[in-house]
Amino acid sequence: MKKVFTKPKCLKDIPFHYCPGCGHSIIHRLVAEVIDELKISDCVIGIPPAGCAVLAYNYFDIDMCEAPHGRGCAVATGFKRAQPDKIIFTYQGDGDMAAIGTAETLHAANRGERITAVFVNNAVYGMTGGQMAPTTMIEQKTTTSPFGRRSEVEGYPLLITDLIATLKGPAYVARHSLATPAKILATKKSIKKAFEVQIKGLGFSLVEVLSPCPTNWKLSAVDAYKFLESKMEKEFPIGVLKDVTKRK
Amino acid sequence: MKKVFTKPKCLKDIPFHYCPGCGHSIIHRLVAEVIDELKISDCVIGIPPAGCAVLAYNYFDIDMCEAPHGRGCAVATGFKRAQPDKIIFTYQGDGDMAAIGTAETLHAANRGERITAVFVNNAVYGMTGGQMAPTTMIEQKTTTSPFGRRSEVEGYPLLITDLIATLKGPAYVARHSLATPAKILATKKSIKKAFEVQIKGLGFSLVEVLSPCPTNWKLSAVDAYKFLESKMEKEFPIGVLKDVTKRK
Amino acid sequence: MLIKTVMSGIGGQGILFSGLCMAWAAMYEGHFVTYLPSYGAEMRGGVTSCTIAISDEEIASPIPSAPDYLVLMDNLSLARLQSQCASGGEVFINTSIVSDRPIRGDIELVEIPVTDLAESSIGVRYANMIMLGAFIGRTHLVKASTIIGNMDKILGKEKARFKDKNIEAINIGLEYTSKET
Amino acid sequence: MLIKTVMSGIGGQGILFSGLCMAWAAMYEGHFVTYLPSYGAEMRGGVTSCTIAISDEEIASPIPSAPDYLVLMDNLSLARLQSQCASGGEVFINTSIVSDRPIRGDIELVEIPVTDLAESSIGVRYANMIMLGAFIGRTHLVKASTIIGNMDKILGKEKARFKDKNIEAINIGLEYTSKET
Amino acid sequence: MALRGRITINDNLCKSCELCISVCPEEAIRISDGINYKGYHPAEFIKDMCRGCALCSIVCPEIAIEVYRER
Amino acid sequence: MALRGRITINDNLCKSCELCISVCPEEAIRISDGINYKGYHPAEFIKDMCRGCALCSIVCPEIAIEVYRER
Amino acid sequence: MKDKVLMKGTDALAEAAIQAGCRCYFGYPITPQNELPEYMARRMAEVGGVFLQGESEIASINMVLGAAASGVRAMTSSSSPGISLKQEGISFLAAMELPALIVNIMRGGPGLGKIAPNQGDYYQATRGGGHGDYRTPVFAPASIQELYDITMYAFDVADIYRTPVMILGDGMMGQIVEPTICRKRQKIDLPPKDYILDGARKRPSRIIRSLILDTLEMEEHNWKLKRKYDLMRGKLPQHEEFMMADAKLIIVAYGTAARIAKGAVKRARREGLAVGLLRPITLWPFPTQAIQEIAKKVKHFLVFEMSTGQMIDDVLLALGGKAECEFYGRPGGVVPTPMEITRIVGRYWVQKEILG
Amino acid sequence: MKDKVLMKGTDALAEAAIQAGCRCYFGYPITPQNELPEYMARRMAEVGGVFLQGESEIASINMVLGAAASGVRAMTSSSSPGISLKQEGISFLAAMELPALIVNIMRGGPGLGKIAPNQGDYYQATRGGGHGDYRTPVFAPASIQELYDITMYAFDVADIYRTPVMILGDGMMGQIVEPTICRKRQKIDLPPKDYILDGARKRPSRIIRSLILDTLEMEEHNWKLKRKYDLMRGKLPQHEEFMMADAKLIIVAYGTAARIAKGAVKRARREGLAVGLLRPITLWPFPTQAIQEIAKKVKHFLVFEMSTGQMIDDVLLALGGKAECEFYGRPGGVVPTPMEITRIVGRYWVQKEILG
Ligand SMILES: Cc1ncc(C[n+]2csc(CCOP(=O)(O)OP(=O)(O)O)c2C)c(N)n1
Ligand SMILES: Cc1ncc(C[n+]2csc(CCOP(=O)(O)OP(=O)(O)O)c2C)c(N)n1
Ligand code: SF4
Ligand code: SF4
Ligand code: SF4
Ligand code: SF4
Repeated sequence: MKKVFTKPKCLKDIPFHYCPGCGHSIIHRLVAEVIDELKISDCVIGIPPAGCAVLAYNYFDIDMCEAPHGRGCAVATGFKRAQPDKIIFTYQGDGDMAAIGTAETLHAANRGERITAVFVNNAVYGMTGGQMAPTTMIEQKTTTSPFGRRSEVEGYPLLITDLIATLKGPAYVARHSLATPAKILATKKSIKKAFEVQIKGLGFSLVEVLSPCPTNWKLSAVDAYKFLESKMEKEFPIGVLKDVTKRK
Repeated sequence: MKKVFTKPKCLKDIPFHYCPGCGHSIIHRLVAEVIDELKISDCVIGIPPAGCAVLAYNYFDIDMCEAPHGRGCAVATGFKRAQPDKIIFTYQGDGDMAAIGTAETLHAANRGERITAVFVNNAVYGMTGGQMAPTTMIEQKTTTSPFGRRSEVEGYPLLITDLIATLKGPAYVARHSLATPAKILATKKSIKKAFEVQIKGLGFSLVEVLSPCPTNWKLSAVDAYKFLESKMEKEFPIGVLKDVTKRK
Repeated sequence: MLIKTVMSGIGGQGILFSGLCMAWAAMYEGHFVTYLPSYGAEMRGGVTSCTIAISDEEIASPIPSAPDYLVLMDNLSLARLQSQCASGGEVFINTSIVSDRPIRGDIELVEIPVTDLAESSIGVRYANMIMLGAFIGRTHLVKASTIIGNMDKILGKEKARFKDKNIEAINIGLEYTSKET
Repeated sequence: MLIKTVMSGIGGQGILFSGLCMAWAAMYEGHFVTYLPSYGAEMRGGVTSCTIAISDEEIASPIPSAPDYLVLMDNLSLARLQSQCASGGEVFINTSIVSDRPIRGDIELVEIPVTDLAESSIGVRYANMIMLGAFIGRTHLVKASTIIGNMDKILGKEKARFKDKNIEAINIGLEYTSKET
Repeated sequence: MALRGRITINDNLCKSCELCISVCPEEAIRISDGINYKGYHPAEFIKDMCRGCALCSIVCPEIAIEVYRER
Repeated sequence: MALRGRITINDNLCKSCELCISVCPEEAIRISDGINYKGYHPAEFIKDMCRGCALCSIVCPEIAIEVYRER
Repeated sequence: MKDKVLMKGTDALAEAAIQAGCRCYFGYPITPQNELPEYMARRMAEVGGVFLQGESEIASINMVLGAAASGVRAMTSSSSPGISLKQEGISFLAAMELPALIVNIMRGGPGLGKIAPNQGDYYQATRGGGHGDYRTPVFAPASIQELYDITMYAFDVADIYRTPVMILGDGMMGQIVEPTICRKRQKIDLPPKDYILDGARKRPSRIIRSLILDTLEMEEHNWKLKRKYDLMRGKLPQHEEFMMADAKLIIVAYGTAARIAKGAVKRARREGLAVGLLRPITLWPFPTQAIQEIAKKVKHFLVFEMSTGQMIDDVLLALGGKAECEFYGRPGGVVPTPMEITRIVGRYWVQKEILG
Repeated sequence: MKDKVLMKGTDALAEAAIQAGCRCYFGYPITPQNELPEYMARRMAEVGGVFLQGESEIASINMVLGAAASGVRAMTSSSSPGISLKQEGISFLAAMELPALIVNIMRGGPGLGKIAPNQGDYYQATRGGGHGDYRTPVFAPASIQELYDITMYAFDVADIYRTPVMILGDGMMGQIVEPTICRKRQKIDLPPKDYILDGARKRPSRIIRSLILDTLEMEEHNWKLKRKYDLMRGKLPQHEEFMMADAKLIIVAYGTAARIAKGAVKRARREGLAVGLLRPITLWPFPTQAIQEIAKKVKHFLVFEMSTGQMIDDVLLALGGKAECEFYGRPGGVVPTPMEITRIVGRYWVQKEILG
């Protein structure tokens, strides 16, 4: 029989430290597959976040540079401006990208930095123990919104991807979900597209991925994936929000 | 004869330090007139920016508290949460609000903080000597874009007001211009509306005012006002972008 | 005298609460006491543990250095902690789950199948409290009655409904050791 | 000997450039020199000034403390600076614009209608350079020929086209003082 | 007939930006020869053709203009 | 007839999240009684009803599953 | 005994703040102090106060600024990298003379470092990590009871001197659980808050600012702050002395390191070494006088820090060459045992031939 | 003579950076250093380098981080409040051992303060205003030529020691114009940049990080940094001595304050007072040894700062009680005259009955 599925080459042989059912490891794999397929492992530089994926550099067999929490897009800008021929991507959680990193993210997008952002939206702060994130949904309970998020007090979930899609600098902006195998495959296609857009020098690209955090959602892994589809995709509609390659 | 126009009461009798023809002093007057008309001078607290208007507290005869550059909306949040019955407004330039203060501005707006932001867009950093602002227009020369702003390098002007208008938290968002007496009067009406929306507790309100900086545009005052109409209003279309009072 | 106990298990086994009960009791009995939950990496999952230090004078260091007692609910805990135990210390093991055994010869082993005991009585969730009962039944570091008498306070309002089951579990543990020893 | 000159005018009158020319010349003539533009508030507009310190040894402080010479292009400059002048110092005044006069009796006044001179010759924009010519013509702090000979370098490529007019203006100033004194 | 009006311009506040002049429909304002203490040539009111429309005061950044109108 | 396939599950990587089970159209995976070193009951491949559709491997967060397919 | 409860450091701090009347908490998550905002999220709702998770540390400290200028007792908390981000804000609070509490539950550094206990932020806390000539009182408790009591006191200090104050806890102080008596607030006379902004009703309008364009006014403002700091230097220093009466060698240590040192002192005493402990409770102002007093009799000092050496500067400054002083450090999240410190003391004792 | 040009401080610094091979500048406007980015905006275009105005100081320092990790000489500049905002980033650079230049043209503080020259950020610069146990070499030039030369040298120091370095200029150093020779870069042997990230082509992949979860590894990292700092303490200190040979009183001052002090020394000498000047050029590492040498003969020191007193700590630490030391300060943007300092010297002379 032929092997039809195995670990991507640019992932090291190290077990993930993520919780059972966590989406981070799936997204790691998708990014790694894209790097393999595009044959860019020798010219790609990844910027992991402060967040559950802070140790991503332990898994990827590529050059990687930590960034202070939220500053991924600024660090990536430094890399890209210094080495325009390299492929630079950030990997960021919702706290990282849409709270503390709001300014860095929006301005890099607006400048059309030729970088790719993989934005993992799990609606909570995973690493620090499940606090409210900018993307936490109304009525969702977290350790810092123990009564559920209230729109009058904490405001509505922030759809930073939608904001970014309204700017002129980005070339490709999409939102996906890990809820089903088909959606996982679609996510990968989109991530690939985002890297291709960078390789072509078209501008900023970003793929938001709705991803489960079973631990902090206090759900079983299987239920967490169901929650992705039944709740998160309602609040954060999936689809391609901007694609300059389509316009031409 | 009857006096039909004189200085608003909540402005002190101190000459402005602004350059000849600067829009800041006009906007100060408009805000002051609104405060007078709404009779809120004894319960309003203003937050001037770091920017040319840093000394606004010298002119207004109301309580005012300086904020670090860009943090006006965060300081205002602190005030409003501590004293929900007071009327809080920030006065911010484009650098203050749309560059260093991007995160604070967007998140306060998104939370629907019941505060009012008066956002003075003069397309440059005035106070520090005319550097490029997030709102500087393509091809506009500034001291840090000596060859004119290039979209491929510095990105396109950032329309933060438009971003804010897409959020759920804001109740009233508008953009105006000082280009003509009629537009000045419209600006005032809008600022009044923004304060009223706050008084009613409807959410965040923001009025962007396109305002001339003759000094750094290197234009005469009269030409600067023409430039407002001929150039800035093209890039930054004026109008009410969001008004929840209209929807009901 | 300073006595340190480290209790360790997989997150969710409730071992942190067992440790906390002991700390409360020590306090009520007038000892100096510190309780330190383990300080893992920032990620979730895996082993959690706590250190309870009980003494008749101020406690210098709350950290799990050379504990006199180890209470281990799973294999990983055993693997990680056995080397740290003070020479001559006692290691309590949940034999229902822990398949390995310590390799050191200078420590005493106490084997209790708490998960099995729990399963066959009030439910697996209370294995940790059975272990606590068994542990204090044997070590007498604190009195079971102190814990039981103060269970209300320890649990607080939110978890008050678990009071009876917890007490029952402690008693099962106590009984087990009294039979065994 | 340390000699300090403060030149001051309304922004746009070009007085900063006049000061800079003198500083370049002092450097070329082998003196120690510092040039310090005024350090206003962060806002634009209003009076700008510069301090040129020339010395035959290292210059300690470049700030405008007790200047030996004042060169004043407008009323506000006079109002602000007259009190700072060293006793016995000289004050050069653009009488075309400055209507006030110093109230101090211990300083010498040199009156030159440079704006008028400029208007009637090469244009108001060069009043500052006429003042410079007049100033060095009288004080001999540096040689006019040093400035004129190095005008290329001082102006740099971008402003090279103003070379001739600047030189002309200096000469007008020189001439004026040679006539007057 | 248009309403008759009158303005006063505070010399010491005026910064000579000429905005009032640019908006006055009656050309009733001009820059004076005099110089104020700040070094500006202040605007001056010239004729009594003023309608009292107050446009000048609306644009004046220095609030240097007060406007009076009949009735 | 569906393509016939086969999977291998790496016991030591599996965290017992049951996602593979939830997506397998043939119910070819279950949780085993055994316990791995991390303390999880790993998933195991039960029958050779596998289509080789690879859905399990796509969802497996631990990359614990390899998939083989005939032809 | 019966009013004692077991409390975790972060919870005790939060509860003490509530008891002290703190009604505005703004903060951003960071380990190892997350239980503090989480406690506040629940507790502020009960007391009708404000809990708001800011979008960042910078937003949070500036929200504190707004609340403090409103006259409300306000605080924020974070850990090392987050505290670095607050430096501009702290400098503003100091300049504007606004009272506020800033809690730093230190972790290992520099950079992301490590979440284990560490004392690497001593310089930042005591020397004003922000720009300009300012200081903030810094408290370093060593038990949960002290943490509780000091938190309440810190708010008073902030109000009395109109200054931001800092509680500097190493990670251990945040995580440890100890018996604590949750005392109620003792009302003391505090100066009226006549600077706050609450709308200029029946009084002239006020401003709060830090920009001072006039040079002499600015200089005077700096000297005014300096005089305030000198006043605090006279009044605030606190320290604990342990077995110092007959000691020939004094260990100086704070926070968790001091607890371990105390254990080491007891051990050393058992071995017949006359060792004592001086534990600074205020890190700024530093108990300089206390050290100078002791240095009149004792000629050997050992500074122990969970860092590569920062407080040692303050001890040396206090000693001014009047006694010998060695350093022992364990950075990077290592919490050594009392035994280890006893060994170090023993070695020092022999090397320097201190007479038992 | 003929290759001298008149240069403003900010321009000289920028040009020296370009000459030193700096090809990435990221910064955010703030007075009084705006001419520096403005110069860079024009000049980087000529040399094919990168000039980018960041959206904030924080973005800028993190762009520097990315460029430095790319192996490019990179820098940022700001003034006091902006430097406070960069503290987290500087701590990361130090932890990751990345070379970079950070320029602080100090203004008055705390808070917004004042844009006049001031020396209130000495502590922040020399004690690591960010979190964790790190130091950055800090240079404090006192003339434009020195500013130029030191800027070039600073990049070498950054590369040799893999560390962020800081140039600390008071506002005067940024604004003043002086004759300067724009020297070309002297190529020296630098260690290979074998840590940079440029794509794992024909080599194993690399990571740059500051999070170290293993306690012993973290401790070792801290000690490794400490050893590096000790190495720098041995090699880097620089100072200028002026009229010290026969001096009975030594003024210690840096930057603009040192220039004024030099003027004061000359005046004092004219009045027959044997006064000398020691000007630290490196503030960290501090010229401690030099001071200790001098303290063997001279028993009177006067520290003069344009602040309420910060460097005085380092002088006292160096002296260790071996000489008397007084302080004179002018904070808030006041630049005193040499005459004023001479008066202070005179007073001190008489009070202490120093024998002429
Ligand atoms: C300056 C700073 N502030 C806060 C933190 C603590 N911190 C680490 S990760 C994180 C957020 C994690 O949430 P998210 O970005 O959504 O990623 P996730 O862990 O959910 O994948 C926070 C607040 C930090 N490391 N640095
Ligand atoms: C933290 C910080 N960074 C930078 C500055 C310097 N600064 C003061 S105002 C300003 C921007 C001014 O531009 P803008 O906000 O557009 O207002 P304007 O002056 O044009 O009205 C800057 C960068 C500062 N004061 N603080
Ligand atoms: S906490 Fe959530 S996001 Fe983090 S590893 Fe666990 S499941 Fe994944
Ligand atoms: S610089 Fe521009 S914005 Fe500032 S006062 Fe002058 S005209 Fe107004
Ligand atoms: S608009 Fe006002 S400031 Fe401008 S010229 Fe007229 S009166 Fe003077
Ligand atoms: S999806 Fe993977 S980790 Fe989850 S149960 Fe199946 S094999 Fe195990």
